[in-house]
Amino acid sequence: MYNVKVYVTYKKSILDPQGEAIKTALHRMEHQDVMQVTVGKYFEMQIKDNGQNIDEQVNKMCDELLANVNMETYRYEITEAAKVEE
Amino acid sequence: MYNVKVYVTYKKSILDPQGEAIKTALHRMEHQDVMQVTVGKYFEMQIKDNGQNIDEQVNKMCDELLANVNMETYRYEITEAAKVEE
Amino acid sequence: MMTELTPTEIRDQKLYLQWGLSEDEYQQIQNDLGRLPNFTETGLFAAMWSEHCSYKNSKPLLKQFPTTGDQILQGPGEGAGIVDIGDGQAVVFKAESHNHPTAVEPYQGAATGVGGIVRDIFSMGARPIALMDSLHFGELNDAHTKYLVDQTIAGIGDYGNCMGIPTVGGETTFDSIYQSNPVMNAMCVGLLDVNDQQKGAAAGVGNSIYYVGAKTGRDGIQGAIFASTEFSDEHETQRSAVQVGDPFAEKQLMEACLELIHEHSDILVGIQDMGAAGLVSSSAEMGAKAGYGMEINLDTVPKRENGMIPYELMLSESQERMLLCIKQGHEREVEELFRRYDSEAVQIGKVTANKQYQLFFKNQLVADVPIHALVDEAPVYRQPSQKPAHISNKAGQWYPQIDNLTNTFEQILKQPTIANKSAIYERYDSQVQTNTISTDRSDAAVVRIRGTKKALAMTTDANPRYLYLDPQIGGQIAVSEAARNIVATGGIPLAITDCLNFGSPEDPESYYELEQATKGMAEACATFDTPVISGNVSLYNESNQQPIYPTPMVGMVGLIENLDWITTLDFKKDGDLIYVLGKTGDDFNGSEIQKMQDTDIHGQLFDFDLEYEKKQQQLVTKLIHQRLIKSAHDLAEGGLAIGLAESSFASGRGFSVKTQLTGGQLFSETQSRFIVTVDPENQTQFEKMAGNAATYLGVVGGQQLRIQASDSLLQIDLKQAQASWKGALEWQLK
Amino acid sequence: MKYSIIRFPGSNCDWDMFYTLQDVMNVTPVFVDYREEELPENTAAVFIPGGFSYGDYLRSGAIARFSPIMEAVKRFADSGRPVVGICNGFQVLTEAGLLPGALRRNDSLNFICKPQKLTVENSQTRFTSRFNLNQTVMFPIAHGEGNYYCDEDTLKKLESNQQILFRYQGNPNGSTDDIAGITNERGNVLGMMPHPERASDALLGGADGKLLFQSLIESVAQNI
Ligand SMILES: Nc1ncnc2c1ncn2[C@@H]1O[C@H](COP(=O)(O)OP(=O)(O)O)[C@@H](O)[C@H]1O
Ligand SMILES: [Mg+2]
Repeated sequence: MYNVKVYVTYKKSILDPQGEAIKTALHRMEHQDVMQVTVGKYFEMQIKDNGQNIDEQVNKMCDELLANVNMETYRYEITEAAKVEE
Repeated sequence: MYNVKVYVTYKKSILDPQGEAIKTALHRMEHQDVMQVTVGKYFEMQIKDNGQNIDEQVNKMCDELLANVNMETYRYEITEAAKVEE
Repeated sequence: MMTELTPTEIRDQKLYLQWGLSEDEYQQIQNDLGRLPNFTETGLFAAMWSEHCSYKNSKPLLKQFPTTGDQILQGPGEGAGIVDIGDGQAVVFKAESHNHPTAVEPYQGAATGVGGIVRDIFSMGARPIALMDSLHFGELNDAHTKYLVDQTIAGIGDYGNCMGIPTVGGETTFDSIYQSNPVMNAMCVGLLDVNDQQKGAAAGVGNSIYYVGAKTGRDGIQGAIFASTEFSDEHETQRSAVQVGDPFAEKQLMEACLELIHEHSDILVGIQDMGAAGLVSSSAEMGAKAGYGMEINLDTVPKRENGMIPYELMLSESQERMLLCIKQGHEREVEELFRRYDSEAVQIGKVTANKQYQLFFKNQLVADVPIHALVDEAPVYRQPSQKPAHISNKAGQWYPQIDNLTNTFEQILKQPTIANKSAIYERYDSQVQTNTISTDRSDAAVVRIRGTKKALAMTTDANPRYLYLDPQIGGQIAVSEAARNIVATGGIPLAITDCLNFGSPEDPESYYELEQATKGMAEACATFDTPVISGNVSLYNESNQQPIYPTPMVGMVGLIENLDWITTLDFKKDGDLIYVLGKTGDDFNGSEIQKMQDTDIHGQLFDFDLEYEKKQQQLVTKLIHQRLIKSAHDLAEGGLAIGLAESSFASGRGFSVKTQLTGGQLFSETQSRFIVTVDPENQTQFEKMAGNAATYLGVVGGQQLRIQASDSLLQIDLKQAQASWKGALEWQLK
Repeated sequence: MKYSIIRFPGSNCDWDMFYTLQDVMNVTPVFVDYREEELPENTAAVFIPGGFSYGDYLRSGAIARFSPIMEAVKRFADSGRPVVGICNGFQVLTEAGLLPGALRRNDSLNFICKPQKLTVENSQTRFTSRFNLNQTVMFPIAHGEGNYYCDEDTLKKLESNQQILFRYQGNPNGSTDDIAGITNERGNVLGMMPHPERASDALLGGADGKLLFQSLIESVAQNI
C-alpha cells in the first residue's frame, strides 16, 4: 500500500485569480507581510501495490486527470504504508 | 522571509464528494488500485519576517480565512527562505 | 524566454512563415515599411493579418450578407451590432467562437469565450442581459468527450453565473465529427440606452490611451495565430499558455466601464475590449478607425510577469482588459473611478496625428509602422472552391425502417441531440436579473425589458447535418429555423449574429462549403429582413485533416412588442385542439432518424422554399396577434412525433392524434412546420385564418401519447416517455 | 424606514432584491457599500443578496465577511433587528458566525439552477408568518455551494429551537436534513439558499416569495 500526496498548481505564467484575491484579503486583515499567495489542489490517495511501477502510475494519473498539463504543474510524494490506515 | 505551505482538507467525518468522483474517474481509467482519494486545498505563501511569531500568524490566517473550522482542518509547514525567489 | 531575431535573421531564417505570414505577405510588409520589419513589427503584422483579425479569407464571402436596415444602428465592424427597439432603447448582440481553446482546456477555454463576448457587449455601452451558447461535441461514448462536455458546461456556467448574466438558452448536438474539434460558441445580448452608444475609436491628437483591467501576462501568446492554423496532435507541445478567466475581475471591470460610459461620457472618446491579438489589435484598430496614429509606452503597461518583451506585451491575450481613449486632462477622474472598483487604469499612450503606430520600450522606438497598413491593408484572398465529392445530386430518398413505431419513438427520444438538455442548462443561472420569462418552455428564450411591455426573444441555431449535405440550403435553413423559433414565441425577428465554424479555407472543398453556406444564409437574411449585424469566423476547424461539418451558428434576436403575445410550446388545457401548420413530405436525408438507424447521414438534402417558409411564419404571427393559438412549437430534429412529445412533456398533458402520415413520416424533418393548439371556442375563426395551411391532428389530454398513423400506432405512457427523454442525457454524461 | 441591501464586490442579485422591494413590495430599499462602517439611519432590515462576493474565491462568503460593513451588520443583528441573507448572503452569514453551520459544495459537484419545492417548517416567525405550516412553496435555487452542513449537536439545537424554517422537497444538493433555510437562536437572522426575490412576480413563474417579504415587512411595522 502506498500513501501518495499530489500537489497541483498553475504554471508560473498562468494567472491565479484566487491567489490574488486571498492575498488582498490577508492584507486587509493586517497580514501585510504576505508577499505572495498561490492556490493549488491537494490530493491524498491510497493506492494498493499491484506490482507495477508506482511512480509511473501516479505520473499517468496526474497527466491524464489530476492536472491539465497545458496550464498546471504537479509534484507528488509517495510513501510506503504497511497497510491501509483507518 | 518564510515559505509557508498550508493544506486544508475536510474533517474526517465529512463526506468528500469530490474525492469520490475522482476515485471513480481513476477507476474508469484502469487505476482500480486506488483505494481512497481525498481532495483538499493547497496554499503556498511567502511571508516577510516581521519579527513576530510566524506560527501564530499562520495559525491565525488559517483559523480566520484559509479554513472554515466548522468543517475543515488544516496543517502547515514553514521553512525559512533567505530571500524572495524570483 | 523568447529571443529576438534581427530583421535579417528573420528574413534568412524565414521566421515569418512559422508565424503564418506567406512570402507575398512578408514582401508586402517590406513594401509598406520600405525596409525589413524587425521582430516586434513582424509579430504585429502576423497577428493583425491572421485570419482571426483580418478575415482575409472570409471577407469576400461576408460581403454577401445584408447588413443594413431601418432598425440597424450599428452593423458589423464594431465590438457588436446594435438594433433599435424603440423608446430610446436598443439591443446589442454578438457571438464568438472559442473552439480551439476549448479543445485544449475546456473549462478555461469556454469560460474565456464567455468573458470575451461579454466585453464586446459592454464595450458598446450596453448592459449584458443574457447569454446563450451553441455546442457541438463528439459522441458521448468515450471518457474524453464526457470530460470535455462537463468542463465546457462548467466553464460557461461559472463565468456567466459569477458575472450575474443569465444564460437563457442554447443548443447542443453530438456527432463523432466533432470528437477532437468541439465547437463552443457563445452569444451575449445587451440592452442599451441609445444615448450611451459607444465606438471603438481613438480620435483627437493628445488624447490619452488608457489600459484598464487585469495585468498582462504571457497568456495565449500567438492565440490569434493559433486559432487560425490547423489543429493536429503533433502540435500539442507548441501550444502556448492557456488563458485563465477571472469572472470576478471582469464583473468589477464591467461595472467600472458602465459607470464611466453612463456618467462620464463627456470625457470618454472611445472604448474597445482587448480580444484576439490583445493590445495590438485593440489599439491599432481604435487609431485606424478614427484616422489617427498612436504611440504607446510599453514600460507603463501593467505586467504580471517579469522580463516580458514587446512582442509578448503586444500579443498577449490576457483576459479582462479594455482599452479606452480619454480626453486629455481628465486622467485623474478615470483613475479614481476604476480604483473604486479595485480595477487598474493606467495611461499607456496617446493619440498622434501622423498615422503611424509607434511603440516605445525602455526609451527605444521598437516598432514604427503605418497604422493603416497594419489594420486595413491585410491581403484578401478568394480561394479556389470545389464541390465536395460527398455532396450528392441523386434525388434518392432514404426511408426509415420501422418495425415497432413506439419502440422507434422511444429510442429517438433518448438520442442525446433530442433528449432533454436540463443536465446542461440547469448548471447555468438562467434567472439572475429577474427578467427571464421562459427558457425551455419556448422555442426561443424570452427575456422581458423591465419597465416596458416588451420582451426579447433569442435563439441560437445551426443544423450542421443539413449543411453537410447541402451547404447552401442548409445555410438557408439555419437562418429560417432561428426565425421560426422567434416567431413561435410571439416575436418579430430583428437581426442575426453568426459564428462561421468551418474547415480550412485553403482546402477547396471546405472553402466551397463556406461560400455556399454564406450564400444560403444571405438569401434567408434578405427574405426575413434580418441583417447580419455582427459575427465571428472560425476556420481551420479540423483535426488530423478531417474538417468538422460546416457549422454556421446563427444567433437571432426578435422583439415581442407586447408581453401578452408571448407564446410557449407547452399544451395549455385538456380538450384543446392540435393542428400542424405546413405539409409533411418524405424528408429523411440528414435527419435524426437517418443518423440513428444508419449511424451516418447521406443522400441529397430535401428541397426548401424560403418564400413558403416566410408565409408560414407570417401566418403564425397573425394567429398569435389575434390570440387564436394557445401554444406554438416549431418542428425540427425528430419531426412531428418529437414536436408533439415536447409540448406534452412541458405541460404534463398527453394527447391523442390521428394522421394520414405513415409511421415513418412522423420523423420526417420537412421544414416550415409548426404545431399549434387552439381553444375549441376559436376553432372556426382559426380554421378560417389558417386555411389549408393547417391540418387537424387531435386533442390534448390524458396521460398517454397516442398517434394513430396510416400504417401503425404509437402509444406510450406519458410518464414513461418523459422519463426516457429526461434521463437520457444525464445518464450518458455519467 | 429603509431596507438596506449590502453590496459586496461581486454581488449580483443586488438589483433583483432592490426591484422586488421597491416595485413589488412598495418599501424603500437602499444600497449600502461594503466599505461603509455604518448602516443608514432608519434601517428596518438588512438584506445580504446573492451573487459571488469576491468571486467566491477560496470559499463562498469567506472573504466578504471581512468587509468593514460587516461589523455594523453584526451590531444590527445583536440588537435583535432582522438580517436576511439569500444564497451568497447565507454563505456570508455562516462564515461571519451570525448563523451556525457551513455551506459545502453541492454533492453533485455541479452548480444547480431550477425551480425548487420547499416545505415551510415554521410559520411562527417574523419571516414566515404569512405562510401556513407545512405549506409547499416554490422558490428557485441557483448555487454551487448550497450543501448545508452542521454537526449533530448543532442540528439538535436547530430542531429543538425551531430554527429550521424551510426544508427542500427532494434534496437537490446534499444538505444535512434537507435544510434550505435557518435562523439564529434568537430568530432575527435568516439565511436561506433559495431565492424568494426570484419568486415574487407571476410573470416569471411564481410569487410565493412575496409571502416572505410581506411577513417581514409586517413584523417591522408592528415593532414600531
Ligand atoms: N448548451 C445549451 N445551453 C443552454 N441551453 C441549452 C443548451 N442546449 C439546449 N438548451 C436548451 O434546451 C432546450 C431545448 O433545446 P433544443 O433541443 O435545441 O430545442 P429546439 O430544437 O426546439 O430549438 C432549449 O430551451 C434550449 O435553449
Ligand atoms: Mg433548435
